[in-house]
Amino acid sequence: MVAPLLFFVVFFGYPVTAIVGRGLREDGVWRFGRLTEVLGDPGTLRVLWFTCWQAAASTALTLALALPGAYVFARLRFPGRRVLHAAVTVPFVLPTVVTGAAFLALVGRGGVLDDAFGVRLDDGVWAILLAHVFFNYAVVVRTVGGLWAQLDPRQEEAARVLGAGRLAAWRRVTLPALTPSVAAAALMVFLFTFTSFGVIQILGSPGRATLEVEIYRQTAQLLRLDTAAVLTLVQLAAVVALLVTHRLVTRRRVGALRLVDPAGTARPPRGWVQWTALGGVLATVALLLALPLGVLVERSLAGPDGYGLHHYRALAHADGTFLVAPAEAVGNSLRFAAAATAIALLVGGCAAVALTRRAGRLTRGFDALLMLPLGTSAVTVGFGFLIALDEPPLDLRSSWVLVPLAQALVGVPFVVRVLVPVLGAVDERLREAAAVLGASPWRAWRAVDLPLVWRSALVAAGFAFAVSLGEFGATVFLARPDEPTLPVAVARLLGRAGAENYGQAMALSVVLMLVCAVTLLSLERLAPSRSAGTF
Amino acid sequence: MSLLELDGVRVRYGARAALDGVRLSVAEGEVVCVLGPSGSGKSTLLRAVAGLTPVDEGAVRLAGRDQRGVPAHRRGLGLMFQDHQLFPQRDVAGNIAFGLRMRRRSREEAAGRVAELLDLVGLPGAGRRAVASLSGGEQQRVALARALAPDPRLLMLDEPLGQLDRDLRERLVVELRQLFARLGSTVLAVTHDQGEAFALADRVVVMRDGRVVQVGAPVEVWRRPADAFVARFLGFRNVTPAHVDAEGARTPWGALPVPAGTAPGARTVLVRPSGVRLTPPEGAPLTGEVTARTFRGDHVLLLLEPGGGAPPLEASCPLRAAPEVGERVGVRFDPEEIVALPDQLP
Amino acid sequence: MSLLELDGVRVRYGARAALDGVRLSVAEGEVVCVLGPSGSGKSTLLRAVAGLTPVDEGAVRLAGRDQRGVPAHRRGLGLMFQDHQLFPQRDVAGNIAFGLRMRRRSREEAAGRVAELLDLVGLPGAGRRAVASLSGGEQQRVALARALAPDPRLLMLDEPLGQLDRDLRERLVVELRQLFARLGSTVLAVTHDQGEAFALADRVVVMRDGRVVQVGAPVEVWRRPADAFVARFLGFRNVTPAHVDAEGARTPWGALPVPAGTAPGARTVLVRPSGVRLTPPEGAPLTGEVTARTFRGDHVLLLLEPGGGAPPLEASCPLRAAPEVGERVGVRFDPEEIVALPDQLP
Amino acid sequence: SDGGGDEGGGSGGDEVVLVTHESFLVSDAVLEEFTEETGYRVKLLRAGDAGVVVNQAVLSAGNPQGDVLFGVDNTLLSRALDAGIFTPHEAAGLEHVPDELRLDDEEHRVTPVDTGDICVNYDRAWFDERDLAPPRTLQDLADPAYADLLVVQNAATSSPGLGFLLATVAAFGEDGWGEYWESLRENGVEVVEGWEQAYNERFSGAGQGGDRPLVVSYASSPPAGVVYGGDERPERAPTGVAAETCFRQVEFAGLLDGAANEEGGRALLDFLLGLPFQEDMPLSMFVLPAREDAALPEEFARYVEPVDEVHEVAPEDIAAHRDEWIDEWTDLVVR
Ligand SMILES: Nc1ncnc2c1ncn2[C@@H]1O[C@H](COP(=O)(O)OP(=O)(O)OP(=O)(O)O)[C@@H](O)[C@H]1O
Ligand SMILES: Nc1ncnc2c1ncn2[C@@H]1O[C@H](COP(=O)(O)OP(=O)(O)OP(=O)(O)O)[C@@H](O)[C@H]1O
Ligand SMILES: Cc1ncc(C[n+]2csc(CCO)c2C)c(N)n1
Ligand SMILES: [Mg+2]
Ligand SMILES: [Mg+2]
Repeated sequence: MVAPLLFFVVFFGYPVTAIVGRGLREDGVWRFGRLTEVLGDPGTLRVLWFTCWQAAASTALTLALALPGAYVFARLRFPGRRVLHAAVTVPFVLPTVVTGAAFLALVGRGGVLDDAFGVRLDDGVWAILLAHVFFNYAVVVRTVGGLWAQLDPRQEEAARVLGAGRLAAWRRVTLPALTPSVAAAALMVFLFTFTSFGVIQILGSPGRATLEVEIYRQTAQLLRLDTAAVLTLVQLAAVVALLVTHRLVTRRRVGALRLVDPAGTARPPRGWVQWTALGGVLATVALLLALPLGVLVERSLAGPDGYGLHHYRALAHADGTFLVAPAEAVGNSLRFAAAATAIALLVGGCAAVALTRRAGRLTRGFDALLMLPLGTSAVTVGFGFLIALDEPPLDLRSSWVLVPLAQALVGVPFVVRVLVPVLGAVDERLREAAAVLGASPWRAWRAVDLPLVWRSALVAAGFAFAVSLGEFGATVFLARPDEPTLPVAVARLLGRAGAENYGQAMALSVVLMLVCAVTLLSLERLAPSRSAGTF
Repeated sequence: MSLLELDGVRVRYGARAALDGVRLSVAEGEVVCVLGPSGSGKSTLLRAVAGLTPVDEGAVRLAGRDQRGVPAHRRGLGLMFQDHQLFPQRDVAGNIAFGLRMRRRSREEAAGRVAELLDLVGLPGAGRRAVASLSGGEQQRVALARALAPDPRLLMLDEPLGQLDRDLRERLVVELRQLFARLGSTVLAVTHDQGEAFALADRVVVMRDGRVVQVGAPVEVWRRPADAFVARFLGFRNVTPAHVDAEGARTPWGALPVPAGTAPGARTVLVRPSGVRLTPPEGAPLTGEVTARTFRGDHVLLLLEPGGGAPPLEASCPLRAAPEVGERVGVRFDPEEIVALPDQLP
Repeated sequence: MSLLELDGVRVRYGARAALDGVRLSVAEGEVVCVLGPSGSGKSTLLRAVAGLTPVDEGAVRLAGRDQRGVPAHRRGLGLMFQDHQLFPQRDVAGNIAFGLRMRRRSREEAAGRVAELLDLVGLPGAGRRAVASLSGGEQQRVALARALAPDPRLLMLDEPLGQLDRDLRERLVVELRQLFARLGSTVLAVTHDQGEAFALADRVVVMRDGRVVQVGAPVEVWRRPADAFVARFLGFRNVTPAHVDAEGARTPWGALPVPAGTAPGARTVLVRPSGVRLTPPEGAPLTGEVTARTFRGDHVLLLLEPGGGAPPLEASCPLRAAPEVGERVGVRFDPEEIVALPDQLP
Repeated sequence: SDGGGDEGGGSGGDEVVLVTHESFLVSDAVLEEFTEETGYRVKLLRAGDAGVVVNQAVLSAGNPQGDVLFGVDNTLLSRALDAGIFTPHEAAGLEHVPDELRLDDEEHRVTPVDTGDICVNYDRAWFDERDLAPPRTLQDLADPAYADLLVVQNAATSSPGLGFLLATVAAFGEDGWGEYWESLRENGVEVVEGWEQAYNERFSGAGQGGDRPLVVSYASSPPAGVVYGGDERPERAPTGVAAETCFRQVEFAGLLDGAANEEGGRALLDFLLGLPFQEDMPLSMFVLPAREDAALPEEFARYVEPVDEVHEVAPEDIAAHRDEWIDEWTDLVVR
């Protein structure tokens, strides 16, 4: 617990305190007066209100659309399941600029929907909500599905033979078992949408700002650190309130669950309910996820002389104005993402183990603390790093590790949230069984917990990886040597006029998609074979 | 009319068939026990009837209606799982009341029934306990209560009393028997305890490798096991091939008397342990050395080694009269306890 | 020297004590079976010895060394859980080999041992199967094999054969008995099957409500249960308070003959069912109506209602001679099968 | 390349650290030339857009991340100067820079490096098809003939957006610009968040499916569109610039106060104003060199339409009113 705590304090608590202090302290005196001033501003309240309700609506919509997905991916076996499972995570890593474009092409003016039905969603809030679903579908599918696949299906069967219909059995038996992971997913989706930045900028009319956008504006554009500090505090307070709610929901500790080998729980679909579920989910995925991605692919292939790989070929060589070939960004991205994933897994894994082993008041508070980075503006963290980590021995401002560190801040909560429900569900008696067979606690952990959480750890790793692969907001504030990551390279290309640049940006986005999908797929293949004897 | 009918039911796991053409019918109000070695498909049978395991071939009919495509919760039956599958998130009362709540019984009604059932299974007042804090046997009783609670038209129990001590089990068998009689319940119960099967069942079904090898009233099955397998499964060790003719059955133990009217020919013959009577060794047609003595509570089971290539013989005798290991005893056979097996399903 | 010693061990769950001052010792190489009703603390006893449940009071000593503070994995013992707790993500062989691998046995050695044990438990070739695809009894056998594999200095088994059919159980009991004898294993096994306990154990321990109420050789315990509770627990129904004097024991069933030398006074008297002999009703000192007939495989258990306020009597008689329900029979008692209980721990 | 985790606060030795924004680009050859000439290797630190870079520099005043900052423009200049983050340095070659770009000529804390004009661009083909003359002036944009055609950026978050707002402030005065924007709004102006979206998604001239033929962008956008538009070199660029709608942006560089490698920093500033860099800039960043004597590439000569007159706001006025104007503009146009 010490390591994650240290990590958290040094790389989150300290920088954020520093930047808030910079805004609210003058000559060593705290000016809390600003608090009431800013909070009294109707503009602030409007922003706060919009931020909250769109996040709540996005979360609800995401859960409603993605829980069937979690079910289908966890419990049904159908051709292409693995590939699709990796594919739904792809949106998560795409730069919002790029996906925003794709989304607009579909639901915006002159988009597919407009052409076909005269429906436009770009000026309502619907586009924002749908985009939020698009980005966070995988969060629910993966966190919830990861546990779901391991729940013993016979629990539900027991309910069925007691007269519970499919839905009732699910609601009364499976859902309670899933509650911690559903709550975790909901929490994360809420936090992501609560702090939504890019989506709001692209799809929201400029009148619709979230706190995050406002903090960005106040900090990065206007350098009004006092206002930004107040807003940051408001955001933190909201997140804390949220975490308390989350705690209340999941307080009733669900005891050990009977976890089984996920390989044995998936079955080919049977009966109209399952076929409908599968069809519905495939349709959702196709409409909501595949179509926008398809638009990207289409655009990346549209060259000056018809469709072709023109833009992809152009990516391969540096054209002089770029210091590196955009294709090299793939390597950079992978390296940063791997480092960030390693840090997140290490820190988050330690934290998750500590959290499930000890359940004191202190650790619970710590649990909440770890979630705070998700609810903190990237610009706050970025600027905080800048003014806090500027003295040796911690002058990391120009060091490359700052990028994975910042990305890991977002990855750690993921790892914790994904692992805690599963670790909490591992039956203590399995560890005992290992102990009486002579396994030390560490070996028992390796033998019992690790294989059971392995899948979830992979899920978590996939997320940490995807987060850092696609991270742009925080990365962009951190001064860094000339090693553009994929999203940065995409942004550079988009920042210039010309069909070539645009096409290459799309092609590079597709590359980003593929890198993400391939990595996640190979991560999934890392599942340990049902082991014989050793580990 | 029969409430449950299985017609050539086959369930395959990969290449192996866990149920292989099972034909069976259970009449309304009947209590049928399924017996069979571990892995013979008993649980699979119940699961197939419940609609939890898809049937690859054949039909399951309930009250005459084919159940293909009918989901588990609409079959209106109850199943107590072998490993209980209690809901860990619910307390004891919550588990027991589950089926009632699913049938929209009022909360009060459910509470009353829960209390009643807790009394029945010997756990009065345990309603608020967490299921994880129960002992193994206590969990089993809660699972039993949960299955009993909604009074399903067909109740299926998978080893309902396996983890209980004899005293409690016997008491429960009696009470269940009365309960079923009172309610007219139709019951299909798996058990590995023959005493339980005999005490509870109107009929028993013996399974082997996914097939039904014998069906009949308990006394009948015990009196005339269908074949050597059933006989051995029922615990009889003295089973041997024999040639029956007018003088009796020729076996490795010599010529045995058989009940009058036994058809001649090559047969399998079973000698119940109680049919092996011990005599002083002098002048006995067959003698054997006692090689093992197993204390059986009520009596002692002896293993006799007759020598001369003949297989060992199992004999039961009262505790007081039991010879010691190593003693040599004479053997006389009681024709009443000798059966030539039909070796064919009746 | 005794390998395991428990000295006033107390384990509390909230206000209730699951173990309440348990004193027990198990000698090296001894096989001890723990009997007791459901919830009497048998599993808790094993868990306390294994170091899985903290002991609130008293000491657990292994080979003379107090185990306080010694973690489970350093106690060098084995425990088979009542609900198996197989590792779901390992296959059968992986489960069985686990303890061996923890003891750093080579892969080949482990593989050999796994095959051997799979043969023993009747699952040859099942090594690569997923544990979730096993039947209940198959899982239990894998759990047993897993516990046996590392040959721990003290092996504890919690209902090791409870889900197996009689045939397999009897075979396994014999093989385990031989195995333990060969290896000189020290074993502490929980069972609810008295036959199993009698067949397996050098000594049995009877528990009640967290306390040990009787310890002794199986025959001894069966012959002279310590008190009415033990007698009832062993399945005897004919237990009654009585006054013993020179003429015998005065009981609600009349004066019963008692073995010579029984100390006079207020005592609890047990009449074994086999000591209740049926006679024609004419001229019998006590008659009763047969109210139930339970078929017990080997014999029939009758419930007789003597009437006149006397409690029902249980009688055992051979199948052939059994009267029908409703018949009236006379009763004669066999003094050899009547015991005046010590009513005090020996 | 290895980022090196240990050096902060600029660096001594042979490395000189240039702190700049995400859009900064330079040809490899040019940087190599600098290294050959001076022995210093340039390390680039890029952190977000220009606003972010300046604000970060302000926050780390005295203990800077690098030696030289490039990318502070005239809309942000006063904030940087007020924070005192620069050490004066008079770069060689400054004499070739026109006076109107030399905004800190007394103290030389910053050196003008490039300039670019933020103007309304139009889609030539769109107007040709309709036989409609493209707009020329700001006033034209409020004409109902051009209703629903213009897309602009959010002035609060995008620098071309802010530049265009400043152009209108200059043109209509402090009291008049609000009215003008009201008429724009009535004429159906669309506001989007950033340049990328406005140009790539909404502007019909970018060929990505947009349907608005007028967009706020740069005077250098047409040549960029041609250079990155494929292999053909058309007669005229497919997009044009409304010549009287422009606001002139000037980008400056300065030596950061507290630089670890001050000498290297001075050399780098000189180099930024040197001809090799100045002549490389147009085709890498699509801006105009600050030096009058820098030769323009052929594409610029051919496709950049001369912008004779630009709307200007004094840096002091920008400093004094920027935030206020943005807030007013937001209230007026966005809400
Ligand atoms: N974790 C616990 N919390 C509270 N009570 C418990 C807990 N574990 C066991 N008990 C109680 O302690 C008593 C003894 O339990 P134990 O499991 O030792 O019984 P047992 O003799 O093994 O019974 P069985 O034969 O049914 O398995 C039971 O009444 C049980 O309910
Ligand atoms: N999911 C499965 N996959 C493969 N084989 C299975 C599966 N479930 C059961 N089997 C096999 O089918 C056979 C019958 O299993 P079943 O559970 O019906 O046996 P059972 O008669 O209930 O045995 P027990 O008395 O041990 O519980 C067994 O050999 C078992 O290994
Ligand atoms: C033709 C052309 N137009 C725009 C940009 C770049 N750009 C677009 S917006 C912006 C400021 C940040 O919002 C910059 C620098 C370019 N490089 N080339
Ligand atoms: Mg079974
Ligand atoms: Mg137990």
